[in-house]
Amino acid sequence: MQILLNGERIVTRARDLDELCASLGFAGARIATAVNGNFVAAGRRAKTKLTPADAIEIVAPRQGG
Amino acid sequence: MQILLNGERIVTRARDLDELCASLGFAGARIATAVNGNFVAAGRRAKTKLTPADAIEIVAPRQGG
Amino acid sequence: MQILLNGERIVTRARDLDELCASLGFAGARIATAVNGNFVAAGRRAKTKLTPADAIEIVAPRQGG
Amino acid sequence: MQILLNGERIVTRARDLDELCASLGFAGARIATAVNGNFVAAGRRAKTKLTPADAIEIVAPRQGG
Amino acid sequence: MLTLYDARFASRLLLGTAQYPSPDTLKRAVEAARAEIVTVSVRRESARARTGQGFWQLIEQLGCRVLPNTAGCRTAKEAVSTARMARELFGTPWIKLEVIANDDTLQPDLFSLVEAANILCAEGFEVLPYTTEDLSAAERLVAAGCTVLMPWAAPIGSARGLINKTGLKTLRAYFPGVTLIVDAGIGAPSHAAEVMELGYDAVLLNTAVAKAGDPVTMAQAFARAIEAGRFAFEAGLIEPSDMATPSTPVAGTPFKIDSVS
Amino acid sequence: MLTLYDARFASRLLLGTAQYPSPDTLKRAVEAARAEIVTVSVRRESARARTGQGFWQLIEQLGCRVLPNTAGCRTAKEAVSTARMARELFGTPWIKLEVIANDDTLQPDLFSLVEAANILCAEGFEVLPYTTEDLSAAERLVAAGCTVLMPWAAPIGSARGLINKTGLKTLRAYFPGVTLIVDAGIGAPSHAAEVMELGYDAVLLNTAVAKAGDPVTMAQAFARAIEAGRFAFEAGLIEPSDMATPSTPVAGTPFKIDSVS
Amino acid sequence: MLTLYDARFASRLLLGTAQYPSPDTLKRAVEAARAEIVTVSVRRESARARTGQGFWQLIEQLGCRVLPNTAGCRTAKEAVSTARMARELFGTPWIKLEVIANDDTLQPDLFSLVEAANILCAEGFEVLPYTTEDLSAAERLVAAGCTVLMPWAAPIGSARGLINKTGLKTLRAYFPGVTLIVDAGIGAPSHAAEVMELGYDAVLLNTAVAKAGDPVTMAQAFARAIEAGRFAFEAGLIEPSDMATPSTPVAGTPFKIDSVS
Amino acid sequence: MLTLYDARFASRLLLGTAQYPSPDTLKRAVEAARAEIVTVSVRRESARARTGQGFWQLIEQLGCRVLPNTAGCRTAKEAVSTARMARELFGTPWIKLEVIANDDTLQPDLFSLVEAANILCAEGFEVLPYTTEDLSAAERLVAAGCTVLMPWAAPIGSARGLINKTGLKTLRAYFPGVTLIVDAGIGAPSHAAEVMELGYDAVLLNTAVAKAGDPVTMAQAFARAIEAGRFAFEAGLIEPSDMATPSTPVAGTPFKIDSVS
Repeated sequence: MQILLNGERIVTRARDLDELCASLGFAGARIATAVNGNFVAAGRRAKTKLTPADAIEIVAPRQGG
Repeated sequence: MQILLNGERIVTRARDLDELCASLGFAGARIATAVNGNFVAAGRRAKTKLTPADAIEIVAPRQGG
Repeated sequence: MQILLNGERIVTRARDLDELCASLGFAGARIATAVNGNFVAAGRRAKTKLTPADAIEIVAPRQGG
Repeated sequence: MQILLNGERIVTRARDLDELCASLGFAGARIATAVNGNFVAAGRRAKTKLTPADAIEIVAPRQGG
Repeated sequence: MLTLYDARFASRLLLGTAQYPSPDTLKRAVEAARAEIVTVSVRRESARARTGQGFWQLIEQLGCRVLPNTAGCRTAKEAVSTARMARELFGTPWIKLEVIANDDTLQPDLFSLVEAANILCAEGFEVLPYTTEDLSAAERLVAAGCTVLMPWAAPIGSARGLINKTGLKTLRAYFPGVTLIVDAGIGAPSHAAEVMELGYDAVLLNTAVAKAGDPVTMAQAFARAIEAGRFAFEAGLIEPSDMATPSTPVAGTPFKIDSVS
Repeated sequence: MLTLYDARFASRLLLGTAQYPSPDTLKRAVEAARAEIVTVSVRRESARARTGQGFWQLIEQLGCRVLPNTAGCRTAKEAVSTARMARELFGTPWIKLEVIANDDTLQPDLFSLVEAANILCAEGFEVLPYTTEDLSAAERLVAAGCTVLMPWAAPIGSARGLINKTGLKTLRAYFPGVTLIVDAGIGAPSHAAEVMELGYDAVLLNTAVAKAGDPVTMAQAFARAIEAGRFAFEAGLIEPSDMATPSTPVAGTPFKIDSVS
Repeated sequence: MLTLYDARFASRLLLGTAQYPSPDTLKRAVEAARAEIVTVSVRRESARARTGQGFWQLIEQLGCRVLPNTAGCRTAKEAVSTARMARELFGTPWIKLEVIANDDTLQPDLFSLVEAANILCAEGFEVLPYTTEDLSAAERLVAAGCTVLMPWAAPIGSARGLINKTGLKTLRAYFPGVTLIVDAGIGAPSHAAEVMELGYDAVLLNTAVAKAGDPVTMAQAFARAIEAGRFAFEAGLIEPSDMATPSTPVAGTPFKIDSVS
Repeated sequence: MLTLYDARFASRLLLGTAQYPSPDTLKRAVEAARAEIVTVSVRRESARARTGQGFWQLIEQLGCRVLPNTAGCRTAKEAVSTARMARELFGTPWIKLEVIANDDTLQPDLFSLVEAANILCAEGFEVLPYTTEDLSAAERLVAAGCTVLMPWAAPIGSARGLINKTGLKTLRAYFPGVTLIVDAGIGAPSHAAEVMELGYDAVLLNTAVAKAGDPVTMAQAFARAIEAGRFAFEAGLIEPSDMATPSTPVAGTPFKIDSVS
């Protein structure tokens, strides 16, 4: 299935958001997620099924002013 | 009937806004009117019945910056 | 003899500046002196004769900005 | 004789300032003159003998702010 | 020419009509200013005093186009009703839309302003909103349909001039196609000239003229300053520099010997 | 009327003649400015080029009174000699006395300036000294016999406007009877208006007009700004305030219920 | 003590973490500033680079409380989602709420800001909104539940200092009970001191420290300036005056004869 | 380190001793400021009151080096005699040389100042002249032998801060090797920081501390502001810019779709 991850098209076999994060090596990492512009809490990732063309954001802490 | 005219309580026998304006000598005067915060066009004054405690505004041109 | 001491007329019997200072209780005090607009060093006070109408300044430390 | 005219070395046969001006075609021109830093009025040019190394200024109107 | 919606004007000075020592002074000030537009308000009419009827005659004599305001309104609703009354009263679609956030600063309430502008533009009003230099409000006012914006220079009647010149400059740069009029806070002709030098299209004034020692002369002063600023904008100002540069030519300076060869 | 020694002028704008794109532009700018006085300088004349002879004809066509300067002089002696040459050259007792402290700022050297002013006043010159806002120099220039002082607003050609407005105000207050002309640093008509609003008698300009995109229009802009500032000074400006004050009357504002009795 | 919602801090300097030449410089700058709060952002994490994971370790070493921002958001929706991600990521209810009107000025979009603040406050966030000096926006933000406001001094990164000091003063006067922090536009310690002298509660800085020649020393400079300004506010500044007043006593000045009786 | 002639000091704040509510406040303010130098004056001593004798004891307790002034002098002669008395009285070659042009502005009389400086330098005094930002006076003072100059920021006691920042900047640029101390006109710590950011070597203050609501806290405020400004000068300030620049990185901003390939 093709999705948009952080603005870039990728192909994934993950069925839900949790699997996607794990497949990217983010298990245990300090990240937060959103699907199609809406925040998805860590506890709800496994319940969040992916659909083709979903726009996924996986974010982490960064420098800021 | 007691109404509020330009913020002051008055007693009037006028039944509609047109009569009220006439009774105040404003027939033919350059005025505009509102009832309970809403503008009432000149052509609709006769159709605008007065109800006790109505808040009537009768305004005219004045200096402005 | 009448002199001007710090802008005020006084009468003194002192014949020189050193005597004047002593007569005012300034012996040993932290003061500096001028006669007729010119500085007179401490060591020259005894040699500085007074003349009627001399303008004497006796000054001391004071607050300043 | 070598002189300094307006900051440049020139050789002239003129014996006085008036001759120098004339030799340069300035007869009748709107000019003013100075020799060695001092103004020389028009009427005194003929009386002003030139000496080798004299610094002559011949000036005219110019734009100014 | 100044363009306000589809009308065009030679004068770039809009004059308020309040606070003059006498009606005659107002008249002469308007003439001296060569103003073509004057601002007016809508106020309660007393059956006895009939003040507004007399004032209307004065306005008619001025021969100017009137720009009614909604001065003193504190909510969008009040401003909208006032605007509607003004349209009937003065027979003009123009409205100087003013919604005030508080009495101490008389700052525009940007939120109620945008709300009212949306309603009035939709009703066919030609809205001239009294606003600040804020870009996010400006964007929404333009989106509502305003083709004229009237930012303040400083609080009404304060006479302080351009308290945020940077903000006014930025607004001008962001809205090159919008007619921008500085309204409020101008105290001196030099302020008005400064505004016009920034490329603003016009200036709206009241207190600085009406309360001057001699309002008629002051009206003339502002008229010339505004022309001056406009001419300067059109002519192209020189850039300020940190360094001095001689105006008189340096070449040929007498008594200099450094050119000796 | 502007009074310079015993001469009087309707125009309060003195214009420099340098840096224009062409002689014709200079001419039209002087006309547009309605200037009655122009500044000129004294420079070395080349026998071949005879530049000054041509320039003189141009100046005669302008029909203005000329004010020669001593631009570029670094010592009192140079300035005095230059002034004497200028007097003969232009047939005027007027001299814009300029002695410069250094090339980067073109700041007046106040000490040499006072020295030269003393010599020239004693010789009957009518000295218009280019000075700063410094009061101690002003006192000595007035004591020397100057009845006109020409403080800078900012360094020559910098176009920065009034960098020390407080100082200029104080100078005006201290010398109410002296003709004060701001000379140097003016970049925009708003600066000129501001100077005039302070009660200054005139403005002397060059670069801001000559180097403008369109010098002729800019000359006109400055002329109007200076009139504007003068009118404002005469009419009496309102005082700035920290608070806002409504211009439109508050009494009679529609929809207010606080007056219910 | 600085109060932010129910937390209290000795330091009144909040420091950004971006743009430092190295992580080590950031660390030393935070120490030199004695900052107790640092701002951070939320950015896309690459599976390869895992930049954010490393940055998080750095932040933990700083021992500061973190204030995440919504920098770069252009709509209320984006800002709200970013805030929710930040809350989970950093485990804090604090959010520096930033909704930008355009890229050139990075001015807050006041309308979207208020919209987002209403949503986030309702969700229990402790919102620190990046706003302007606008009073009508401030009123709505406070009504939404913000007890801290963070107006700009000038555009982000511009280093221009207080471009509208009057506006900042008025905001302080209008919201005496709200914690006010100047965020953005501060370029020099003197700017920070000026803000604090106005009675502002704190200053949030980033570029002026991070891009300084020596960020660590500059951090120290700002820390002292902010203390200086706060002390001055508490101690009570003297009022400026137009006139000079001698500091040294006049009485007893030597050589004066006017006291001769 | 601050260098004044051949002495060196850690503190860059020189404090005046006049106008404090009590001697004890003065003492505590000097301590809080960590001042190493205090200014004093020379005044007529009354045989009865002997005020100066008591003041001297207070000064001795402060443990500071004293800098006597010639405050109130109106002529070079008065200033020279006062300086000579001060040298004997305080046992120091230092003199803060002050010759005043008039009582309203307390502006230095540059001409008398230079005259007195020439005499005193020749007599071995170490002259710290109270001057203005004028370059031509500065040149003559340096030529006279002054290695320290003390320009005003604004009139004494006016608390207005840097009324001619451009002039102070230029002075700094022109005399890189001279110790420059701003003396007079500083009203707030932010002013002092601003002066130091320009690269000035020190600040001399009196009224702003002594007449503050709480002089001791204000002394501390100024001390920190001066350190802040010095650190900032040494660390290298960022340049102001007309444009905004994001501090938070733009790359990786969530929800952006423009990077979709």
